[in-house]
Amino acid sequence: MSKDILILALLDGVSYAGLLFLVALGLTFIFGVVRILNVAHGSLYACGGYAAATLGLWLGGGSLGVSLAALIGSSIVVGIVLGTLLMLLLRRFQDRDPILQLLVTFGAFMIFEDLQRMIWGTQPYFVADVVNQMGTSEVLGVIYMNYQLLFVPGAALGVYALLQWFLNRTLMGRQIVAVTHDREVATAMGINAKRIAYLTFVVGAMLGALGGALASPTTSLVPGIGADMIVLSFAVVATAGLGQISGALITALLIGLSRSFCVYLYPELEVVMPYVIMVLVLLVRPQGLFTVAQARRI
Amino acid sequence: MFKQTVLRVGVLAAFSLVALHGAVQAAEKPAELKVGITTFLSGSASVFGVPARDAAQMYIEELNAKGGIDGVKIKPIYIDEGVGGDRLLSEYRRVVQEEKAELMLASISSGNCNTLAPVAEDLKVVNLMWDCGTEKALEGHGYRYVFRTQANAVTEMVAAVAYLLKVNPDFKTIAVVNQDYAWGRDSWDIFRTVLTQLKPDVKVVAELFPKFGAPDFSAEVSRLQVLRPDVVLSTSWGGDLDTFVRQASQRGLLRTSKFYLPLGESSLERLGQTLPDGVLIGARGDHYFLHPSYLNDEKHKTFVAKFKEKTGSYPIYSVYHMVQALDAMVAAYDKAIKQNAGWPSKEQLAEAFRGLEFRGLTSAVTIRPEDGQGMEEQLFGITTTSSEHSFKVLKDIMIVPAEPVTTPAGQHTPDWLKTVTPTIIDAVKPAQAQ
Amino acid sequence: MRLSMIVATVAGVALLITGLSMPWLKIPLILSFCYGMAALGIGVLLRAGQISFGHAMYACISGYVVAYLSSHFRGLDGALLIILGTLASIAVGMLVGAFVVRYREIFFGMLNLAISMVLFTVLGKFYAYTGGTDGLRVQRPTLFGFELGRTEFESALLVLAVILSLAVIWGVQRYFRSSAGEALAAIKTNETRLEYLGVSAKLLLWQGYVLSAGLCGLAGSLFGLSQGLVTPEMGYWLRSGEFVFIAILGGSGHAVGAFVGALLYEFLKMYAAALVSGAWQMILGVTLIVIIYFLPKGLVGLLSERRKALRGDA
Amino acid sequence: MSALLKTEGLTLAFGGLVVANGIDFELHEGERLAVIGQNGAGKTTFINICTGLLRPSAGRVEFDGVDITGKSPRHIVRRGMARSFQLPQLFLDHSVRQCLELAGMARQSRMPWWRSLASSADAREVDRVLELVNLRARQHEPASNLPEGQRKLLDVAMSLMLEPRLLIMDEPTSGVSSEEKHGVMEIVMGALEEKKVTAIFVEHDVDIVRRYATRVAAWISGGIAADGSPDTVLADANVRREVLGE
Repeated sequence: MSKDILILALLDGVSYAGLLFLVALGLTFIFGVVRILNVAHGSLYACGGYAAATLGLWLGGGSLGVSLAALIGSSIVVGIVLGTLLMLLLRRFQDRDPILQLLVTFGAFMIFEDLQRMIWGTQPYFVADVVNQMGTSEVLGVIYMNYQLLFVPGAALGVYALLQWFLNRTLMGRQIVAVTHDREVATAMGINAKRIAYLTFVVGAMLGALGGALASPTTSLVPGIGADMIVLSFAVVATAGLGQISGALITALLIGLSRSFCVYLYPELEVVMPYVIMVLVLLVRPQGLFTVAQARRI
Repeated sequence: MFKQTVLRVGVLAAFSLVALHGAVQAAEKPAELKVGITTFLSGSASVFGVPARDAAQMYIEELNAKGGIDGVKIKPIYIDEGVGGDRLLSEYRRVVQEEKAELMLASISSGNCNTLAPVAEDLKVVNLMWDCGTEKALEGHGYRYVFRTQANAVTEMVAAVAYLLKVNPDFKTIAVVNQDYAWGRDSWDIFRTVLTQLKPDVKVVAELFPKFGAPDFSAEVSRLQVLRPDVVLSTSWGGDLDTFVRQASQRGLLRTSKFYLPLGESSLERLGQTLPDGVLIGARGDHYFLHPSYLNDEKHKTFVAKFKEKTGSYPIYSVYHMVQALDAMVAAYDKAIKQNAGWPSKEQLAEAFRGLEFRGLTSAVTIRPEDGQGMEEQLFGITTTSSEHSFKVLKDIMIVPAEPVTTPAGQHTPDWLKTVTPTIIDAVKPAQAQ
Repeated sequence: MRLSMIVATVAGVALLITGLSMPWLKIPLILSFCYGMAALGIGVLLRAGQISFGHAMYACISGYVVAYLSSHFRGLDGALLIILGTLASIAVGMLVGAFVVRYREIFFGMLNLAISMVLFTVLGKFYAYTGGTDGLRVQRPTLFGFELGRTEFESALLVLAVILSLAVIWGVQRYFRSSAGEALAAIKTNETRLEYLGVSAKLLLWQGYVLSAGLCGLAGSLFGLSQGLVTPEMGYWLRSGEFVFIAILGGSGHAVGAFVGALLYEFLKMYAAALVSGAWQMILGVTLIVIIYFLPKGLVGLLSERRKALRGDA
Repeated sequence: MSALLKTEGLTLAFGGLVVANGIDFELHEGERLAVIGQNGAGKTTFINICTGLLRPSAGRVEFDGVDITGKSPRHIVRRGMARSFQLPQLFLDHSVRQCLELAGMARQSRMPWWRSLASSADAREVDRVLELVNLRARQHEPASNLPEGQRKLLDVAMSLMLEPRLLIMDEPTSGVSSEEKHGVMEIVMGALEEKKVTAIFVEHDVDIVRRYATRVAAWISGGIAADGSPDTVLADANVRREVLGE
């Protein structure tokens, strides 16, 4: 039995981690490049979900391909629209104290919260076509949705690989990396920081929205889902080390697994887990698990 | 000796004078009757709050069109419970003390009921608990101005046990998945206490309280699939219930375990075909838009039609509770006006609620004179596919009368629960179609 | 600064009078003063260039202490409860502070956030002891030995809140101008230099942190008494966010700022919720952004600008 | 007489790049040592190790006969070794005067909570130092108003407030226009003279070195290539080629 539980908990953890990673990824990516901790990221998650659900309803089922297209398409649209909005907003605060920038995103978050409710109302939203089309598979007598078991983690890995490729193999990506390492030098080298920042916001926003979109078939979209998701992804990002993409992947797994094991062994601890992990990690490694500290030049 | 008698007479006289005085002085009729209504307009509980608000608007428009109460028009003031306890309190005070509301309807959240009830008592304003469940809000407080126009958690949960044992007597194991907050915990406490008492051989294999508004229950579902309990109970509601039920059904858990959702009525329409047939559903009261006894009842029928037309969906229990509270208000004013031959003072209004019998959209409700607790029947049913609805409807509808499943006035719930006997199971009767 | 103190006192008394004359205003006013104290706590950290998204935790702690004591030791006086609650927060602040002062900027904020979230979830989870998400009732205690009914009790609290707020403004302002306070502000501009003057920035920040925890604690215990109920929501990160919001709104230039911000915030929110129920968050969000855009130093920043301008003319 | 500052085999490498290559060095009371060398020769690294910002991978630092290897800047400063910076490290939000007052309080290592900074700092001392670096006129302006030259002075002045026995100055005249340079050095050296402070200063300008140094040490790739009187070192062929680039 215990061995079975181990396996099952692993599977549950993985499916949850996939989602967590996608959301955290956008957050950490944006921070890595423009050094802004985007509280409004939670709204991106929520809007992505709502948009996907709405589109799904509008298309009304259709083939698997159509539903998947709906998920991805909607998150791209949301990403471009909201990413642009955020970027335009934050551009006004470029050279301000990072704390103020953070608070601006907090303000944006509050605004988005109400916008959501105005657009999508308060009734839970939910479109499950994709899940049903993908069917289920059985492990040790437990039935899993292929969507949760295979697709979401797969998508997470795919996105991760894609992002890595983009950052390391394309010119644009290399420029982004350059900016993350040293913006002065990068801009001195004639990299158009403005364009980079814009791109970053759009990509980051897309990732956040994609997280929401992928969550929408299995979870109900209700007012306020953004607020919880954002702290959770904060936990992931801070534990991994701000701006650490691979770190976020591993941390998301860590948190996802610890959570699912808790459900089997000590359910009461389930919710506290991510934060306990974060506190412990930060106490031992102030910069997060995967960041190398660098000294300030004087 | 003589002195004492004199004294006694004097005191008596004084008392009767006071009483008389209290009786004769009636308030004068206001230009309009301000009614404060707290309901969730934001946050996840707005699933209940917003439909209820719509219902209130509908109801009050109609009432005012008919000339209001004794010619006095109603002016509702809506307060958002979603702003959080502290601000809600300020706002409540503002509406009572600045806007001079004569009557308050509060609230949906049990937590808010607990906070606001003593305030209403201090402010001497009649407060109708129109939707919140916790029995603690009234029990043992002996309030003068606070009443509940529907059942409380005890009635609902004890009835739920009775129904379960009636329709599904022989099961060995049960698991619970409730939201992690007061209602989720309290309702399970009551349920478990009564269940283990009436059916000691039942084994509780899992008690899961996932976080309020959790986006994902995959681990919980897996665990339940390993345990394979005969019955899975969940008193969750709104988005949480939808999410849990959907993930459970997508993963076939509903095929292996019998699901029992005492608040399921409020999610039926949203869940569409997700629910299989044969799921046990409760309604938190005897409210259901297809209630056999009131299917053709004029008041009920027209309301359901109107509401569907206005909001595009069928009324859920919070809607019924709102209407019920407003009907109670009207009934109480009529009663008080008759008794006092004039517009009632707040005291007289409060008096009128004691022992008030009134009818909302379904069966009549009595407000217990002793503690102001509403006595409301409970409705349960089993999901089945319907030809004219795109979602599951209820069949084999059963009704549990309030009296046998409610803590008697003046008694302490935990003690009383220990005295509950299997006789309550026989109290469960099929609903009479008319 | 003398002048500002006088102005603050006059304003405080004026508010006190309005509050006592309009009963429904009492609660919002008490709340504003509570929020003011808490925001001032954040303000202390802002001066050191640090931000905390977890300080609601300290309000929460003292609130729960007050609630627990009020129901388990009925005899305790309200004043004593306030003191004990605050002390509890200070104690925890000393402990947590010792860890978090090693961190700066976003990590500082993050760590506070995480710790507060642990507390938040624990309070919600351990239902048997903490009453879960419904929280604990605060039994109305005697106040300075007097048994008081709700209305009198609230009036008394309001008076107390005003007095405490004025005291706090005065005291904290002194601290800001003291050596320790100025050195704290130096952490924001140049910590390296502090170290090279032989000053321990950590120690300074720790002092500031404990002070801020104490202020939030004071706010929390008053809050608990005025509400008659404490819930985990008191410690949720959004509440901490509100504190920061208010601190920025008022500005950390002068201790009085936090209270100006709190009053504005409280009534903005109250009327936003009353007039356009359903869009109050949006209104607040817009306000926040606008304030940051036009008055990065907050409302008191505005005042000091004025004063500079005047001096310029003279 | 024993050395005020003494290092033995100081070694440190960043990755492959050796920035301190087994440095043995002694400095005595009253000396004015000018440190010269190309950028990247390891001058600042040497200072950073001595003042505790960097920990050497090998070797030890002694100050006034006490081992201070790997001690934090704070402790080392308290022992009486102050430094000024290539990029002035000031409290830009504070006024010029406050910067000095804070330094003064630090000297007494007291940070009272209650008495205002102005009233608890030693006003006469502050005034004297303000005079020394003639910043009196601007004492109430925010430090951020000062031009580079005066920032350098304030930076040095803050270290002087500490009344150190040894002051290490990292390029006190870099970023100062060549006509100001001598002015700045005059003031600084005057101040040091008056306070009897031993000093090390990193300098590129040969005239300044000639004028103010009693001793010169030339750094080449993490080590001391030549050490001695200004004339001998500046005449050294190797130094001329490698350091002065002639």
